[in-house]
Amino acid sequence: MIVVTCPVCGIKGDETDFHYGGQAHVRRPATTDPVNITDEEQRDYLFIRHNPKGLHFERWRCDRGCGKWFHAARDTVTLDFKAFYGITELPPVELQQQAKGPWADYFQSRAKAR
Amino acid sequence: MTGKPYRLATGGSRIDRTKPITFSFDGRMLPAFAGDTVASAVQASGQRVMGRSYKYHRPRGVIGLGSEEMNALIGVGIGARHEPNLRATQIELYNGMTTVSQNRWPSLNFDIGAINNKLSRFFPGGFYYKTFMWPRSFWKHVYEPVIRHAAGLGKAAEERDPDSYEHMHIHADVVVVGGGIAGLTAAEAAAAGGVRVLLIDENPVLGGIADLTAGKVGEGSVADHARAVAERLAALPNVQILSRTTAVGHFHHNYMMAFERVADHDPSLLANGAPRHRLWKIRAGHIILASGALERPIAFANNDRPGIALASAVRGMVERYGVAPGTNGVVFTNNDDAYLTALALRKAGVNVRVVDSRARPQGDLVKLALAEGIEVSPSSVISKVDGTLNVKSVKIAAYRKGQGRVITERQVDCDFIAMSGGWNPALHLWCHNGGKIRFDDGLASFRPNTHTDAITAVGAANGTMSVAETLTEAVAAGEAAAKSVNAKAKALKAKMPAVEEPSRGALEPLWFAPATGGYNEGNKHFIDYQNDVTAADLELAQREGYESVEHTKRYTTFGMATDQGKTSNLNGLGVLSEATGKSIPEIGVTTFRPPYTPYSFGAIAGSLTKDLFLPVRRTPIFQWHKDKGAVFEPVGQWRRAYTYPTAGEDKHAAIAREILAVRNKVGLLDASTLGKIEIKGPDAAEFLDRMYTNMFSTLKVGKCRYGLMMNELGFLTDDGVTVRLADDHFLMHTTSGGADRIAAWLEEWLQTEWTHYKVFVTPVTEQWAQFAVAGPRAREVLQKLEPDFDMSNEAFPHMSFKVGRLGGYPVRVFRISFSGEMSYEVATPANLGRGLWDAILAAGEEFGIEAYGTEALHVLRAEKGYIVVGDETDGTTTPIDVGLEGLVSKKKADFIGKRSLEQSFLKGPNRKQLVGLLTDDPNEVLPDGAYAVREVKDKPPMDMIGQVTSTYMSPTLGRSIAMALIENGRARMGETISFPLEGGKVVKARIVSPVFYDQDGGRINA
Amino acid sequence: MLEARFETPLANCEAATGTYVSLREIGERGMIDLRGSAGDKKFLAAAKAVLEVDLPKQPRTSATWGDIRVFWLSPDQWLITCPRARAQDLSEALSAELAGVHSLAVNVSDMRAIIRLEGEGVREVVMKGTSIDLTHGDYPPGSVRRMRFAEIAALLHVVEDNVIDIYVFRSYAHYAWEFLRKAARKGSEVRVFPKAV
Amino acid sequence: MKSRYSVFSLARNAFSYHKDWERAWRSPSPKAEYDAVIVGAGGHGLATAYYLAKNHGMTNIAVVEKGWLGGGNTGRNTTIIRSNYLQDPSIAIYELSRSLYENLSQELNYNMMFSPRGLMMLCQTEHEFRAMKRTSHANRLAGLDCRMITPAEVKEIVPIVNDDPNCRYPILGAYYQPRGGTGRHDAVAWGYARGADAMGVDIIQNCEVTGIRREGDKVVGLDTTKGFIKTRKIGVVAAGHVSTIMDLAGVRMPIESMCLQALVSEPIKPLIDCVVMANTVHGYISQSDKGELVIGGGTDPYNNYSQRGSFTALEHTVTALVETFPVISRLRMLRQWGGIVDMTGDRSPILSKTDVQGLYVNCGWGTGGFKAIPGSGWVFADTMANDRPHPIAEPFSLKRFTEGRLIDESVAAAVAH
Ligand SMILES: Cc1cc2nc3c(=O)[nH]c(=O)nc-3n(C[C@H](O)[C@H](O)[C@H](O)COP(=O)(O)OP(=O)(O)OC[C@H]3O[C@@H](n4cnc5c(N)ncnc54)[C@H](O)[C@@H]3O)c2cc1C
Ligand SMILES: NC(=O)c1ccc[n+]([C@@H]2O[C@H](COP(=O)([O-])OP(=O)(O)OC[C@H]3O[C@@H](n4cnc5c(N)ncnc54)[C@H](O)[C@@H]3O)[C@@H](O)[C@H]2O)c1
Ligand SMILES: Cc1cc2nc3c(=O)[nH]c(=O)nc-3n(C[C@H](O)[C@H](O)[C@H](O)COP(=O)(O)O)c2cc1C
Ligand SMILES: [Zn+2]
Repeated sequence: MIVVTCPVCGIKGDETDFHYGGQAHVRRPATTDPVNITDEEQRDYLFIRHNPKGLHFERWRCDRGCGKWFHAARDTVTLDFKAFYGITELPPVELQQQAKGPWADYFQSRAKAR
Repeated sequence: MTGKPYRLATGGSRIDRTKPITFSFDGRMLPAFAGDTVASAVQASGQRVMGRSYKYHRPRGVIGLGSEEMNALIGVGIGARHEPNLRATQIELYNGMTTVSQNRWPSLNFDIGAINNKLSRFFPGGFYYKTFMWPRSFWKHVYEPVIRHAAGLGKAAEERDPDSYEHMHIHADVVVVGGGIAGLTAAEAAAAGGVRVLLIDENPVLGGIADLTAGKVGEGSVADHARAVAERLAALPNVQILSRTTAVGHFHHNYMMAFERVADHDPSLLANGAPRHRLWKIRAGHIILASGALERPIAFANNDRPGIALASAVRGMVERYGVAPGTNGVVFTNNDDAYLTALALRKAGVNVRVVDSRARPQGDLVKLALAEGIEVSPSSVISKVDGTLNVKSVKIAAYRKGQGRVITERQVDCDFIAMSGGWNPALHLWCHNGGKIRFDDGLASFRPNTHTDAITAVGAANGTMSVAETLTEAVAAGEAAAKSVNAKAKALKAKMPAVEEPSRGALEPLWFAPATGGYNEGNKHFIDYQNDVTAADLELAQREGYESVEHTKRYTTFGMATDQGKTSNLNGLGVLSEATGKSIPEIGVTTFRPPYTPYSFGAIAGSLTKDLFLPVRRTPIFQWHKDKGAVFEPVGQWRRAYTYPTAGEDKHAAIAREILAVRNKVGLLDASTLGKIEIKGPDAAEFLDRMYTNMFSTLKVGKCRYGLMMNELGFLTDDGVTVRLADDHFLMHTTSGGADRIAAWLEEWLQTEWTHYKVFVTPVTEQWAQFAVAGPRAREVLQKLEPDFDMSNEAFPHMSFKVGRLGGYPVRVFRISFSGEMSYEVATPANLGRGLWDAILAAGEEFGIEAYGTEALHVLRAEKGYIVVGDETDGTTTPIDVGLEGLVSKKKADFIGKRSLEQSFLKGPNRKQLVGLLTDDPNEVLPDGAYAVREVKDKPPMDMIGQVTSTYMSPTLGRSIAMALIENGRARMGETISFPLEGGKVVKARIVSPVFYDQDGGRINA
Repeated sequence: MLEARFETPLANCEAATGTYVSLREIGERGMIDLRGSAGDKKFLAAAKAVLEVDLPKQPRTSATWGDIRVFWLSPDQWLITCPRARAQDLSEALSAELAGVHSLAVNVSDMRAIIRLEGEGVREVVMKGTSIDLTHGDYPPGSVRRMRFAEIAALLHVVEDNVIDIYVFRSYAHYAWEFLRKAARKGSEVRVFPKAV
Repeated sequence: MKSRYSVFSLARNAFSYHKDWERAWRSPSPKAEYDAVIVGAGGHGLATAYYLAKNHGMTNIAVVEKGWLGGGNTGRNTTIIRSNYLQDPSIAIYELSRSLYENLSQELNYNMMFSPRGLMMLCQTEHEFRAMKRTSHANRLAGLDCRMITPAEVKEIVPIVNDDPNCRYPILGAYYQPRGGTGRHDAVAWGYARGADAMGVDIIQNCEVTGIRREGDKVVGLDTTKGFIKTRKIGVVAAGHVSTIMDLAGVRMPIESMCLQALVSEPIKPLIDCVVMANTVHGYISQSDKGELVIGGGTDPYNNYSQRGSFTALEHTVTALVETFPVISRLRMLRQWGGIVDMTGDRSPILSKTDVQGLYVNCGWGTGGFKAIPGSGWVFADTMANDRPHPIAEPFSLKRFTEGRLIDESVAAAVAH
């Protein structure tokens, strides 16, 4: 039973007061470009997941509290949370830099896009 | 010694000799004193054998002092209250307790299964992997049943447990596990810092083994000191003490489970309302592990005979319970601690000698023993034990480290043995959540190293075996823990009492005491007593290539018994180390897993059983349904009325009656479970266009529209009618099971994807009681209830709604229909629901109104070809599959699931499509879920082309009807297909439109 | 005229006898669910105009004015409690006052059941069903919090030190009631740091 | 060939105090090059190696394992074996497996205690009852020996079941596979390891894969903690760790790793002689030959590589089982543990070639792949040997996620394991 902190209402509680929402920062292609999505893009969106052993970025909902979604950075081995941040935000820069593998690629491409 | 063979005349700090009690053991009534355990009282009675081992059925007696006991497993209680496999050393006796020994037949002292022991040579570790394979069928029919019967220890209770259990949450700044001097001291130091301290100990009395520890603290004994600290703690407002409570597991984020035996020692508490067990769910700021150390046995030949116990346990028997282990004993040791036992025995008047494997034992305690005239044989081991049900004599042999077999032996008569191979810190909780450990050569054992959680170990649990060092270390740990949770915590200013304790000579590891004859030839050196794993078995596993310690464990089952190798694991590693030449750390330990000691499933379930097992949701009409004798059906967490049989009526007749009432007169359905969600905001309409497959922005205010929802995979997940209350305000209905899921779904999209939409979503399911009034007389019934709105078909057509009143009842009325009849869904605030329900029934009486249940509803809708999400769909079904292509917008650029419908398989040929079926024989009702085949064959396999999704006898049509998903079904109208059923029968049915009744919808619009 | 008949969610429950804290249903309270943005000044002003009290902006707090009490539920959601008779008018007044402001006020007076626990040890009774620490100063009178309670969702309101109201969805009322009856049963008393103040 | 195990060899060895038994498998150092390398010595990896050698004559192969063979999920599962799935592709592979299990002890000369004691899936809601009826029709026509049974029959087979018609989820019936059951998990790994080793397969333990080398779109070898190994065929069969390995090759997977928990009770005398799955309330139970109740529960909801689960998942399972089998309330939990399971988007496995030439993947068995070990090894070996999907493997290819050709048993029949 891990302890989650909601960055919106500040409650700190057992995981059962929250709802896990899977990988963070998955973009829904149809929202921006409903017409030109390839089957592969749709597959990536629906199924392909970052699944790192170590630092991971994910979504949670303050299910039994304020009801708001938020982001978290968590180590999938120790299960320690490294940060909680807003649902429309990117993780703190130092965590982006610590990210490995596909996550590192992702944050780099986001940085480049900006 | 008193008249009872083994009870000493004096002594026994735990027992109250003024309170004699009796209990039964294997049917015999035995005397005891209040404060005795089953172990002490049975031993006092002169009975040594207390159980039989797992595989060889060897007789076994008590070995340990507390929760480490692995041999003396006892069943307690009778009938529904029987509990197997309890450790005799932990069972606190009360007057009248019933106890039984286990795993023996016909009796403890004479057990047929012991033949296995004679044959043990044929049963080495892992032998079953090599045999029992021929003939093939024998495994299932002969070998396995025999093995199963022989295996297992005690028996389960015979009936449902009558006792109750509960959970309790607690948060503490500092949690101290263990109430020995280490834990007590650490708790006091932490408490001085003003933080909340929770102290947990599994025993009924605090102090750990202070009473069995040599030395003086201040003016008194170690035990006196422990008692004084315990008393001070008990008075502190920021300290809570849980005794009889075992910390069973340590989990992520300093979560700890502790298992409290509230009433096991006193069943009268149960009658007064106490739970039998309570599970504490603890969230700790910092944990101090002061769980002490566990003494380890020594592997010598036949080291499992009844009458052989750990030295500390023997000491405990004498000092705590005034029970002598025998009259003439041998203490076998490789360390100084066991000399305390020799001294205690001598003091109690028991004859004793010491066999020490070390060449030059020389600590203070050794000197004291010698001074007391106790014979000490250095450089010696026990090489053999004679006696089966009892120890009769031992052979003592000269020993040099590393020696493989002994040469000279001398026989010495004795009737018990106290052994000590050293002490292992109790690392279990340290390791449960990944704490690292390191090997300590001085201890010849592992001790805590690093941990990523806020946890520290102190005292014997940390490998600190001196009292003085324990106290210093405990104070420091307590202060640091308090500081870590509260930077302003003050330090304990009390002066450290002076400690005097005997100096200790070094321990020399002894993993295997040699015997005559070659290593492993016939002698049994038990490592894991309960699972009968010997040193030879471990060595065999290595030789056969099961090299990893994890393989050895699994191949031999070493460490897998109910004690989880508490006392034996390290000895096993020692033996493996000697067999392989690898060091113990190189071999490594097996994984420590919760629980520390087994705890009841009842405690894990807590209070959430019986009526509290998974909540039942009730509608405002629930009591009426119940009073009416409804048959209920679980729908999600709801209980819905399935049908209402009257006296003498079976379910089918009741359902048919209800259906016909709706078709011909009027029916009333409790539809309160339907999900209801208010959606409001300037972007509400656009948002709904994203959520539904069909268009909602075009819906007119005051109108209703049926909508479909898919998930992103393109599969149907929900449907329902949404009404437009105002331009920017909608009320959505969902399926009963979908209400919470859909509300969360809408929120999720709003918060995570379309964050710029201004839309609020408020679920209001429970605000409303909602009923369908359906049937040709529906309007007349409502008309009688004094509506303040125009009920006429023109003013209130199908798919529109009204807000108003029925008499004194505020209502929202939706003219929608799931039955195909003229139908009004009437919603009123839930607390008025029952009143309105009764009023409608009263008003409808003259029209023949009947309440109908969910089954009638399902038949009614099937007659009309309406789908039920979950019946016609199964999570792999698209709207197009079920013939609702018309509700999948072509105009909208995007909505949830749209893109996935383009994937080749979803668009592909040969998808299963929804059709109606009419069996050739109108009285034949196709079974639910029956499959149609392309071609009927004599025997399977047959190629399947689709399955029945709903099937009923339609009272309206007087014949059976069914809906089915059939490959290319819509192109096959008129075709007859075959359903081969069980037993060779084949039912033929014609594919038709799924709308069986009132195709033009005239009745709805009437 | 057809008169409306009123029945509370726990009308058919078994009485709570033999418990060490008292349990009873509060049936006559009105409730309004109010949505709007805490950052929207117009919204706040309109709400205040009707309720005569500022919406609380601190998580887990409540604000009181006369017989109206407002619970913070989320940055854009509040629960207003009031005498049941006033609920419909108040919610209509709110909707009217909030016209043109992005908001949603719904009368939800029937949606929840309220169970009042009273007596020495109420916090611990509740802690048999929730992992929240109610004993350590974080939950002074006036605190509110939504939580998972036993197997269900609930809202907790600390009214006074030894008085707690638990709000649960109506359909779960019997479940919550039965859970509490069992948790508060005499003989099962349990305290957390009982000597602490 | 190794000397055979039998009651006679056991007796013979008894007289020499069991000092002459041969090793069950060798402990070789890696060669410089193999014709194929399997990553992961779990049941699936070892079975793949065994069938590559036996059915396809490929004996210059290795299995590399980061820990001890069989120490992954194969060594920590609740050992349920059944084949009564709903959909054709699932039935095909699970029934192939189940039927191979029937003779596996004899074939491998290693007793894996396949015990077809029967398996029942309780129906505790109308909806579940209907779903099971549907499955029973589909299975019958596919040729499986399964049937629906009544509550009375359930009670007869498992007398301790809660038959109170007024309980929260009364039993409406069950779906019964008489030849479903359990097997000894470790023995499956060990038997395949011994069999493969006997044919010359190198099983290299304590050897972790740390890199996959590619030349263009072809694999050429792998880096391990025991050095570089050259090979042109790599089969990744690493269950919960598959993503981490495929990432090394630049192939992204539709997998999330979660912790699934199990537990055992203390051993007791025979109490339940059948495997029972209660899907509505989420609990699975059987009794092992040693007498413990073996209980499987749910996964924690979040990605997890810790091999330790939360208490919550376990609590729910135990509560459900106490309610379903009330007499277990006074029995006690002996040990709990977790395994890292590989969950795909449709909860069905992946047996597939990849876009990288010579790189094959077998994973995604999630919570239910123990029962599939023989069949999976069989068809995956065939796929690797012939560089094209075996017909039974074909529907389980990675392509299905692009085409939408999902094989979703859980949404269709609401059953895991
Ligand atoms: C608690 C639990 C209960 C279950 N119950 C059942 C059940 O009742 N019935 C059923 O059919 N299934 C069940 N399963 C599922 C089943 O156990 C698995 O699907 C199956 O064992 C998977 O086998 P595998 O060979 O694919 O994986 P594993 O046995 O996990 O083997 C994978 C191997 O790959 C190794 N590896 C990983 N990374 C590397 C690397 N970098 N280099 C080298 N080696 C590596 C691992 O160490 C591991 O040994 C259960 C699973 C769990 C966890
Ligand atoms: N060989 C030796 O010399 C030797 C060995 C052991 C102890 N000692 C002496 O005893 C002192 C040790 O005192 P200590 O306080 O460290 O140990 P202790 O054994 O006195 O106390 C530990 C207590 O923790 C309890 N406990 C263990 N695990 C528990 C769990 N999971 N849940 C609840 N309770 C649990 C035990 O039952 C015991 O009461 C040492 O300083 C030493 O002087 C010496
Ligand atoms: C079917 C099965 C039965 C088991 N029975 C026992 C048992 O009787 N005693 C025991 O200690 N562990 C038992 N275990 C658990 C193992 O000891 C071990 O916890 C599990 O295989 C996971 O490995 P790990 O704990 O080393 O990570 C059993 C495991 C399985 C899969
Ligand atoms: Zn929150």
